[in-house]
Amino acid sequence: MELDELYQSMILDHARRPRNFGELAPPAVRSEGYNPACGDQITLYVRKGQNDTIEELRFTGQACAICMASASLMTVQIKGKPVREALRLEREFIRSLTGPDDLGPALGNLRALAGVKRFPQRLKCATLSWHALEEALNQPAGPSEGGGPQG
Amino acid sequence: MELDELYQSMILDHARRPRNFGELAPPAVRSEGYNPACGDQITLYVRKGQNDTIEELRFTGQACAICMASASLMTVQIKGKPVREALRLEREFIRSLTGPDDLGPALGNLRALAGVKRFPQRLKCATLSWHALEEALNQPAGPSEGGGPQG
Amino acid sequence: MVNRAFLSDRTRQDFPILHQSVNGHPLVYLDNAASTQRPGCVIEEISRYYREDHANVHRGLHALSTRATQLYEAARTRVARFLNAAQPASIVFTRGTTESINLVAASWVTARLRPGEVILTTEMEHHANLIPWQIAAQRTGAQLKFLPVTGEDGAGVDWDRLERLLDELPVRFLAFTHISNSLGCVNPIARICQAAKKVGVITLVDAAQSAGHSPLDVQAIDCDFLAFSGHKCCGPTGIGVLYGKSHLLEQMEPYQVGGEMISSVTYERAEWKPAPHRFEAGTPHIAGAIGLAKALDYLDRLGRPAIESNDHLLGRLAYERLRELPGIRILGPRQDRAGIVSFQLGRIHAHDLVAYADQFGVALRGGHHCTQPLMRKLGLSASARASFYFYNTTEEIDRLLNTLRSAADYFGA
Amino acid sequence: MVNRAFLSDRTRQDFPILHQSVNGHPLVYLDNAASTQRPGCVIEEISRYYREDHANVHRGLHALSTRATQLYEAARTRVARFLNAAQPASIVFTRGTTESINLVAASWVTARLRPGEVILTTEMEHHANLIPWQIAAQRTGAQLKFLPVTGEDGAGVDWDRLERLLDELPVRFLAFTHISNSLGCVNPIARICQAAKKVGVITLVDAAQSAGHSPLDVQAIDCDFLAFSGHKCCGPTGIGVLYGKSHLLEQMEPYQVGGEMISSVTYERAEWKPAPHRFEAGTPHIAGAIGLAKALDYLDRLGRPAIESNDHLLGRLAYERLRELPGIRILGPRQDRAGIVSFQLGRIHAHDLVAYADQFGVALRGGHHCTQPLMRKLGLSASARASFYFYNTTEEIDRLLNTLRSAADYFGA
Ligand SMILES: Cc1ncc(COP(=O)(O)O)c(C=O)c1O
Ligand SMILES: Cc1ncc(COP(=O)(O)O)c(C=O)c1O
Repeated sequence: MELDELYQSMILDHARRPRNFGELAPPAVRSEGYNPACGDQITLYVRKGQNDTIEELRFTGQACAICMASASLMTVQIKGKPVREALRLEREFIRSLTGPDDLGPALGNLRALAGVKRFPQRLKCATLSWHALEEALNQPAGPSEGGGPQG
Repeated sequence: MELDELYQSMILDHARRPRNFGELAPPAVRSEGYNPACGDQITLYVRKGQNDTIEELRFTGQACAICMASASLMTVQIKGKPVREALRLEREFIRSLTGPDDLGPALGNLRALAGVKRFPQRLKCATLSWHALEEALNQPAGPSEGGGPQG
Repeated sequence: MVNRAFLSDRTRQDFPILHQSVNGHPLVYLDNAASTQRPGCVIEEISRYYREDHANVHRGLHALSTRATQLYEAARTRVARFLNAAQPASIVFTRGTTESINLVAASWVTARLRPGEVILTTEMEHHANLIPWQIAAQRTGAQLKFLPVTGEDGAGVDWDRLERLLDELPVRFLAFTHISNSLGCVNPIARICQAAKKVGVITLVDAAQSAGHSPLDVQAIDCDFLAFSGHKCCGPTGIGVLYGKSHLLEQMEPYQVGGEMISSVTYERAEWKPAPHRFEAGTPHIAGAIGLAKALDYLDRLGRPAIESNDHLLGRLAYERLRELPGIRILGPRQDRAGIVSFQLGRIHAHDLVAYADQFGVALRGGHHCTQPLMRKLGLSASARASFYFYNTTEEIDRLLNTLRSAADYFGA
Repeated sequence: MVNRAFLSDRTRQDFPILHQSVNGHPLVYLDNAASTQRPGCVIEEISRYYREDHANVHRGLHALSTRATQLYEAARTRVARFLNAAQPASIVFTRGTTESINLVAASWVTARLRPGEVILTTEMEHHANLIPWQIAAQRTGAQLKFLPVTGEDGAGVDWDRLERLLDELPVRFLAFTHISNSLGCVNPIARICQAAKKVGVITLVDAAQSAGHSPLDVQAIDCDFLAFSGHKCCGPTGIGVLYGKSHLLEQMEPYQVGGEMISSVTYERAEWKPAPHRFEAGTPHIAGAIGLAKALDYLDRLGRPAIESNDHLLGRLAYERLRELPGIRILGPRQDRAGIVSFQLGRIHAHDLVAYADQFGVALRGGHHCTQPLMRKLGLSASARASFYFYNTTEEIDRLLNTLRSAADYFGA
């Protein structure tokens, strides 16, 4: 069934048991992804480490399986990676979902989302967490909790 | 030809040589009839006499043949008649043009406008001068010219 | 219920679109609250008009223009009869419910309300009957107040509170929906309008979900304004109606300006025609009005009382069957519901459910149904919705149920 | 001219409505400036859409809704291509030219102009491109100024005066028509927009009479806004277009509010989607947009350069033939005219002439053509108008001339 392409077992698994689900306290940066048309809502928490890596990454939210799985897969895929690498992955991911090419091996498990190509109305669901990531990475770090110098 | 019903020879004659064409000086009352949709424009001048008769009645204007002829025929028909009689004629005329009945003998030469019944888009042309008449008859007399007491 | 003849027996063959396969399954169209389908006679009338009679209206003296004008004005008279309006001049053609409400918001409410006065509405309104009042309130300094939706699952508004509210607040204007497009509840419009009228409050009824579903008699209801959309009652897209009491329409300034709505124009200023033409600037959607008239003929041949009970029967049946599903949460009241059923199935997001159902030919809607604040209040970001019209069958409810059961398995809800 | 193949040879059979008798004579439809007719393929596409694909757009995830949305957005892309707009997001669907202009008047001009600033337009504008600016001027305290129409019979505007006027007056906004619907003159839009742009003046082109008649390239013209109506270029009624430069549309507040145009809503306030959806509140005229796209396909298959020269040829031929009639007064320029010829024949009132012509199957328009102030300026209360499209033939011009000759006899002009 065509639907199984969209909802590959890995998608259903990540949607049911999202990885890295939860909040992070400041100074982690927080950003929101919201698709009002369908009600998908994701909150992303990102803490950068040394050398501009993504040290820690979590999310919460209420969203459809595609959106949840995409967020979950994203966190797994980019945790610990350099920011530059994460942004490169984002571009690659969005480009392959919207363009003629297949999702290449560089995308790893994200390839489970390939079925979205045949369901263009779900594109926004698949990319919501990535847009939130980009926004988070463009923010300055939030104030650190508990006594760090305010500046 | 159906058109000849609309443009009976009497209509064409009155349109080409309108009777009672011209202005009247105050204290004659003046009223305007204007149909912006087609540009028909009539100015009516009415002077009442004793016993509430329509002593004198003239008109000027630029309008289609139906409108001109209707105004011309109207002036001929009601000049010298009591106001009450003129208003009765107006009601009768409009009622027969818009209702199921034929135009009766009481309408005299106005019956030349019977063809309008088959051209409902021309109804406004045929009735414009009558609406102006009603308005004129409802107005108080204008100030008399040249030294009459101003009231 | 078993022996009852549903209207679908008589009507289904009139709707060409219903007889198709979607993803290999016969289409089950349950998205009627978003837009209904059209019978062949409406589609054919639009074609016929373009093939035989089209010309611009009002301005012409030639045969086609006369015919087009007569058909267009006859459509207005037809709508007046459909609503039992006292006169055709009370009927303004618009693009749809949204434009009708925007027109009233601009030409009546914004022009008349003063700071501190109240626009009253409910918590269940469609965005079309909410945002125009937000803007009107901002522009005038009036306050926008809400009759709350009660009950955990949104049973409806407690209308018994209306009279007290009308006494307590400086309400000038009351706008509310007849049938809620997300809760499926039916509001007692005549009673509401009566209460408002007693204290001189002007009323607007959003009849988007009820025109073509229930009998509507604007004189009996005694509303001041009423709005609906053609595409939600078997008519063409791009055409809708604003009914307004004539004495109100006559007092209102035009909404859009241009040709067809003026009586005279100089380079400096313009004067308006009387209503309804004052509110119809520019070339109107002639084919839309004519197609709508045909749709109303079709509906009235079926009979709106019959359509209403058929709707309610299907709505009730769907409600009771859905209740059997484990983990389901159904919005709206249990009693007195129209043919609209919104629900949340376990933890399955509405989007997934709708995408799943579509693979089996079942067309549902998923989302906030243009009632975002209500969904938020009910703790939902989205819900799924099945909405029925007279051409739907009980077999289609079976198909819906089977599909939802297998979705629950699939997504492991 | 004799050997030239007119487009009517290839197109006339595509238009079902043209093949009928009116009052016992074959129809000669010369009222194209009021509304054109539609080819069968457009009528069929509307039917096909309703029979196969209709559902509400944007909000749905099921197959019909996806198809309807794709067709609707493809229509937007089609219009963008028709105008050579840089992106589809510059295309807003409206009811027609009138609504497009009202939208700009409300959301750009009224929102931005200050007292004393100038809205500049011409004396030849259609009411749709005049009254909205009168109202905007009243609301903002701006002044409305006019480029005069020159010549006894209204030859056109002397555009050489534009640059000086732009220098002298605090002009913010310039609105003008591409082709005059009563004079038939063609304004040099690219030159005008360039002059305006040089001094930072925002421009709106009323392309109601030119879309579908002439090539239009909004990037080459470099106008800020451009408006046209579907029904005047082979499309359905109730659909029109506003083109706007994206950076302007993005700055503008919405015109109507409701569903489909919001990004998020609470009970208190709403946020808007980006353009163009911000300007399309409520369910749009889906079938209208799809039908319009089909019409544009049809026109571009014929080729707009070919349509334009065909128009001009017919217009010129009609002009020269009409000049032979004793007592005729023809409005507009002798050179560079589109396929629109307005005239006054002796002392025959336009109404009588049009009614007479109709008896012989010839459809003309008579009246002020929604340009009352211009008619007044030219000393006319009305005029008759023959307007051509590519399906008209030279034989029809013969029929027109014969009819006018016999009318002159009949009314003894
Ligand atoms: C030049 C011009 N502008 C505007 C309009 C108004 O177009 P619509 O009535 O389709 O809104 C017309 C047509 O009547 C026109 O000829
Ligand atoms: C209750 C209600 N009001 C208003 C609307 C808006 O109608 P339209 O989109 O046709 O303008 C809808 C439909 O979406 C509705 O359900």
